[in-house]
Amino acid sequence: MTKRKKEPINSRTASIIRATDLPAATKKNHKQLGISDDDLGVLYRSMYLQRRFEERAMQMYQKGKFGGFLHLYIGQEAVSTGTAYALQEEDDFITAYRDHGLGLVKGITANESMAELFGKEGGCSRGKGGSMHYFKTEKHFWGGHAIVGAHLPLAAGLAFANKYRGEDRIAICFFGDGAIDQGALNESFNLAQLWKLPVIYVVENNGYSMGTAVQRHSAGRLMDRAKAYGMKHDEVNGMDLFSVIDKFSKVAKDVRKTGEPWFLEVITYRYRGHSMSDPGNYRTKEELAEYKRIDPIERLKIYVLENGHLTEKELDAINEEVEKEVLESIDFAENSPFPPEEQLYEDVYVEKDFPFLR
Amino acid sequence: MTKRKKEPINSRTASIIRATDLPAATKKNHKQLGISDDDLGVLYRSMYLQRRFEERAMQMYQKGKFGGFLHLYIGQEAVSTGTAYALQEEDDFITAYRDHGLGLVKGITANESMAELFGKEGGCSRGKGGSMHYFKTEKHFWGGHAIVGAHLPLAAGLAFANKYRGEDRIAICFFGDGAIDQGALNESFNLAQLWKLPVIYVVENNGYSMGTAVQRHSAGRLMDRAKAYGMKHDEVNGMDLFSVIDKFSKVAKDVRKTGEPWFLEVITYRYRGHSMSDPGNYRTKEELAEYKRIDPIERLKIYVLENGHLTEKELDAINEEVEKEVLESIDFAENSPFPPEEQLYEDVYVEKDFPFLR
Amino acid sequence: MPQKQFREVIRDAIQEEMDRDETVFVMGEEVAEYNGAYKATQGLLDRFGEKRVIDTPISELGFAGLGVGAAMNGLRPIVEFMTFNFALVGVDQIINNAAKIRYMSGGQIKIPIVFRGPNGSAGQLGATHSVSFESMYAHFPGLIVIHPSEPYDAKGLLKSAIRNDNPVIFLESEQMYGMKQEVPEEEYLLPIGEAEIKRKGNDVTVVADGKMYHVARTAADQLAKEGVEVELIDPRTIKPFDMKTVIESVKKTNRCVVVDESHPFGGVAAEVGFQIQRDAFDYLDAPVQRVTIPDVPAPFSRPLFDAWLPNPSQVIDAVNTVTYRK
Amino acid sequence: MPQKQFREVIRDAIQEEMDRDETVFVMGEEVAEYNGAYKATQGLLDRFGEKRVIDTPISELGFAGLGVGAAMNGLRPIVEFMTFNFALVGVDQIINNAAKIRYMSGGQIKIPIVFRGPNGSAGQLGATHSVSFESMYAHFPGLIVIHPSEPYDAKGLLKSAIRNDNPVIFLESEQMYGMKQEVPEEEYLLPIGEAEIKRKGNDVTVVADGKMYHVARTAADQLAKEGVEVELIDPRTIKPFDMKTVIESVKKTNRCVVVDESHPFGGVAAEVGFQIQRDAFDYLDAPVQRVTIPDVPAPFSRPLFDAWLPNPSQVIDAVNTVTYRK
Ligand SMILES: Cc1ncc(C[n+]2csc(CCOP(=O)(O)OP(=O)(O)O)c2C)c(N)n1
Ligand SMILES: Cc1ncc(C[n+]2csc(CCOP(=O)(O)OP(=O)(O)O)c2C)c(N)n1
Ligand SMILES: [Mg+2]
Ligand SMILES: [Mg+2]
Repeated sequence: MTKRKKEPINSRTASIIRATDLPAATKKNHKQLGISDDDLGVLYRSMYLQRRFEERAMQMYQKGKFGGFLHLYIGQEAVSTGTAYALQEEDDFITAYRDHGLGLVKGITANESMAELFGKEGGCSRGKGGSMHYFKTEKHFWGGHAIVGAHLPLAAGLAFANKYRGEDRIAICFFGDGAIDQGALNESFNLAQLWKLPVIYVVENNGYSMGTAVQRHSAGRLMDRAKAYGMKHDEVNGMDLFSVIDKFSKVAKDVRKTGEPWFLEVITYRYRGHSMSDPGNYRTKEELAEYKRIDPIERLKIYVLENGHLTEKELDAINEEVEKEVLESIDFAENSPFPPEEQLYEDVYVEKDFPFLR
Repeated sequence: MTKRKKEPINSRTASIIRATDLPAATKKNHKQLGISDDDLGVLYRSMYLQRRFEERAMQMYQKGKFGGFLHLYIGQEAVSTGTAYALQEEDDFITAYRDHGLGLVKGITANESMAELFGKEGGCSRGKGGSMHYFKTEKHFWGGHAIVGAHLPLAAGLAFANKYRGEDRIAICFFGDGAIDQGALNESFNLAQLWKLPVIYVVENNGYSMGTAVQRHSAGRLMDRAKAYGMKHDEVNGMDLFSVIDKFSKVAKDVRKTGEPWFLEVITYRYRGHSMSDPGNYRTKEELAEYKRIDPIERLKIYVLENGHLTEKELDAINEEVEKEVLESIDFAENSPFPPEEQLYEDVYVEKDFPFLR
Repeated sequence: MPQKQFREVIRDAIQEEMDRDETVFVMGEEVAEYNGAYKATQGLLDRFGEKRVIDTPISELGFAGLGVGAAMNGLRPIVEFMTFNFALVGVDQIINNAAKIRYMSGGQIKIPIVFRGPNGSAGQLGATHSVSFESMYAHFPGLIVIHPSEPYDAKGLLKSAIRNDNPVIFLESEQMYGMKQEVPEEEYLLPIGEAEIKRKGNDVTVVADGKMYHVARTAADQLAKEGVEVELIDPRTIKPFDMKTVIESVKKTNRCVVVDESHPFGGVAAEVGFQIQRDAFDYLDAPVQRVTIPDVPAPFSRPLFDAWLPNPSQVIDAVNTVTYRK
Repeated sequence: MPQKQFREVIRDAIQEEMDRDETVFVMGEEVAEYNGAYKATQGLLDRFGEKRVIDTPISELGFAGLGVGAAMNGLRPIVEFMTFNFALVGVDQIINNAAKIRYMSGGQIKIPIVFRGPNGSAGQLGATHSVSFESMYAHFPGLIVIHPSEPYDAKGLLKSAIRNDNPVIFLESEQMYGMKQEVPEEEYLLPIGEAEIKRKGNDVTVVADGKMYHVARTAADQLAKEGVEVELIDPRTIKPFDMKTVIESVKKTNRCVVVDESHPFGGVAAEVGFQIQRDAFDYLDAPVQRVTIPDVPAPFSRPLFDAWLPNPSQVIDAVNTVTYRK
């Protein structure tokens, strides 16, 4: 394990793990990881779709097309794409409010995503959840949760149900470094380890909880939280897609085999502010630039080009297709109707129109 | 660190750490620990007072002299006595609902204790708290808290205030093994370590959270919870007074010097049920007997007798004095008046009679 | 019909539903090996084994949330809180997750979970152990809140609660677990959301839930001797609250007293009183009165505690006030 | 007098009290380096340094409880919740510890702590981010609950809250932080527990707190054009609630509408309405009406959200009802 220097807590310009100091990337090439040549394009497309979707979403937000908070996942796409690739389609995913990326990889369409942002009926949560509350349970995407840490026990419950029924499905739960400090972590980890629940807990350590650098909010290394319970744990280079796929494939296999939980610290970075209103004064331009130099999408691009798996032209074609998909999603969202007012009273209870509600 | 065998979680007759398998007791004699000959009597008296006080309290409860829950500390007296001895009088103590022992060592008189059980005005909380809510803040005893785990953040706050004012006082927080699983632990430990708060967290691992053996409720070793934060930690033989004094003296010194928190796992045992209504079916007679063989009071008695520091007669005199003190406390409690009805409305707010209360 | 204790019918209801449906399971502190802190789950471990009757750590946030997640994913958990006072450390899972996830997902998810356990005071346990939470939970949309007063109701309603696809808060009372009532051997269910008029009367309507039903009943018996006939309504469900039955009664009696064990400010009694004045204003011959615990925490000391808990004479006083007898 | 934003007076009040008293400190998420998520603590770190202006982890339970412990031990913490929605994960520390420890200790301990931050909806943030908590906190004894609607009140009341020796819940509104009002340069304090009649009128009493005060004000202006003179009361403090001022007004106008942003069941509006019918029954010419958010979670979608939040026309409708204008 690499020892990292952390600046003292009271530093006003605390800097996080350096981009140059990430866990070593996997040395395996795509073949060794069981990734077909075709899949390279699929993976690239997946990451690029998330990126372009959010860039467009940002524009729409700035144009005033929708309200609420908008938290962008840009920079972290290797995590969503790599984990979805490494796990099975029917595995149960759950995450926090920075959920567009994972939503898209788990089968929420760009149309449904954009319409949700717009608060339209065609949205993945029928417009009732918004950016922070994407859901698509038929695809095993369980949300989109905006109370920091509060979905950690839910993940234990998803896993519990899978185990109870004797199913082979595993659950995977993503959360930010800020959630590490919530009591929910202690309670969920203890239950998961004590009852041997088939769940992978994943902290996406992007260096900051809003404006607070990780070493200003969490004592010790995040990964070490697992040591309290004797839980299996490791760290992952989250800027490198292959590293994510490599590690999560192994871990998912272990969880499926042993039924025991894991905790993974994925080191990653968000290129945008916490939300749209964040001026980002807490970090330096240099730090941002350093991380942009290891952009996960660029990295994959270089790999496929250098190794001749895809040509510039092929990549351009993918890009264009993605661009079209995203632009269409805006049209879709624009044209999708707002939910009618009676929707206000629906879905509070399972009964369609509980008499006492109005 | 001794490796202990734990039976599998699903064992219906799970047995806890064996009495024969406790952390090794200190090898130091009382002189080496800085305990004067006279203090040996004082320490014995302190432990015996707690024991007799609770035995009598139990009788009074069974006679119907008072209601509510009654959780006895019997068996754990070396922990209260040893820690109070090792720390300074003005250090801030806080504990859970099993609080008679710590209350007594921190300066709540037997009279005040018994009167509180009886719900009388002469009680340490003026009859408003009862057995689970002893308080005596002028003696730096901050309660008596009955929501499991909820006083852990309070302890961090006591320590925070001491540090804020630049005082030399440290805080010490006791809780049961059951509290380990509360979210409050993660939050408090992280804050204590992150902000370097002068606090000692102490889990009194008496093997059971109510009827649940520790290995059925907590994954891993309790002490390891500290590893998550890089917090200093150790284990202590809680059945041996000298071991408690030895360890806590060192730790208190370290906290006072460095300002950094500690987590100590004290292995101890309660001879009585969880509360008066507990039939105790979850443990064997043999286990109980094994622990009774290392009764902390008997152990000290043997030490002082064998080494000739106190004679049987001197001990008898102490015992008699204690017996008298306890019996008097019953008289005191009986004769103390119940609080008048207007007390119902007092102490809700600092204002004596907030007009809107009635 | 056999006489059954409150704790027995809770157990029977759970057992019957567990027999009927494999996806139902119970979890909570001491529910399995210890057979329940108040023996409401006695024998279930022996019958169903460790897979379905599960002792938890003291992790209310954790196991409440685990229950919600399991319910989202197809199971029907029954989560016991040793008392509802302890649920406060996990209440976010109830108010933000159980109650809202269905709504936020646009109806994709159902959360058939029952949170149950003792509610309200249980003798002299002090301020942290004595709160009656029906008002707090009823305040938040998305939850069903049931607060039965008698074994018969408790059994039928708990069975309905377990089969209900909404999150349900099912509030019992430590002090009533030993209370007996005749309960049929045959299976029966009771509808959620229906009050029952448990005593007919023309002079005054008294609405009283949970433990307070019995306090009101004692008062009604006493008042009957004095010639005042109380119409005693047990709402049984707090949310949805069957205001229709209450309003109809008030239209007949023109007077109402509400008795509830929670604190007064914004409590169930305030809500019911408010709705009565709003919807039956012209029928009221006197303002609605309430009897609740006072707006102070529970004291330990016996005489203070006795003064704190509502008693029949307070109900009689309130009836006297609305009937202008004093 | 200078015009000041709501967020500025919050900051000024804290700053003045911190200047005055060494034991006052602020802690919360992003309050220091980030200058506050909503900039209500802007500049405080620069002025007072890290010892007294403290960024916390996302540990509401932990730092709320740490604050209570520090208050027990002689400090006067101001604890900011980024919004009160997030306080639910730490609410046990408020309801069981801050509110009850003084009582359980027989008065040995005082807990001079202020919990403050945005409350209620803040636009389309969805169900978990939009609840107005004044009713929930007011339900539990031991807490003072303040819910100001304007900068002037906010400043004077926050200063009083910081000096008050009880635990105080001080509820602000994200949507009002930019709102301006003239505020004196000189120091002033306002008494906790006193309502203010902010508009005189004889036709109907409208009670409205927090953000809803402005909704009611708009309605009152409109109604005035239609010849209906509203007496508009801003309670400012929810607990203790100044019922005296309300009752006196109702005795004059004989009609009342209560507007509050929390959910209806057992909300502030129910409580105020209940007390009015109880204590001014013979003066009422119409039942008290309430306007609140509906009994459903907050939806995200814009039109649904707009329908969800109370608006002036609902207040006008309610006034029309109590004045029998429609
Ligand atoms: C319990 C709770 N407290 C505070 C917030 C406000 N909040 C939302 S996101 C956030 C920062 C979380 O950071 P992190 O967990 O690192 O996730 P990231 O934004 O980096 O993805 C905060 C403080 C919240 N939503 N829930
Ligand atoms: C949050 C909470 N949950 C449950 C309870 C009920 N309860 C009281 S004590 C106890 C067992 C605690 O055991 P432990 O912490 O080991 O302390 P010990 O009794 O052994 O001293 C339980 C479950 C409570 N008081 N608070
Ligand atoms: Mg982060
Ligand atoms: Mg224990």
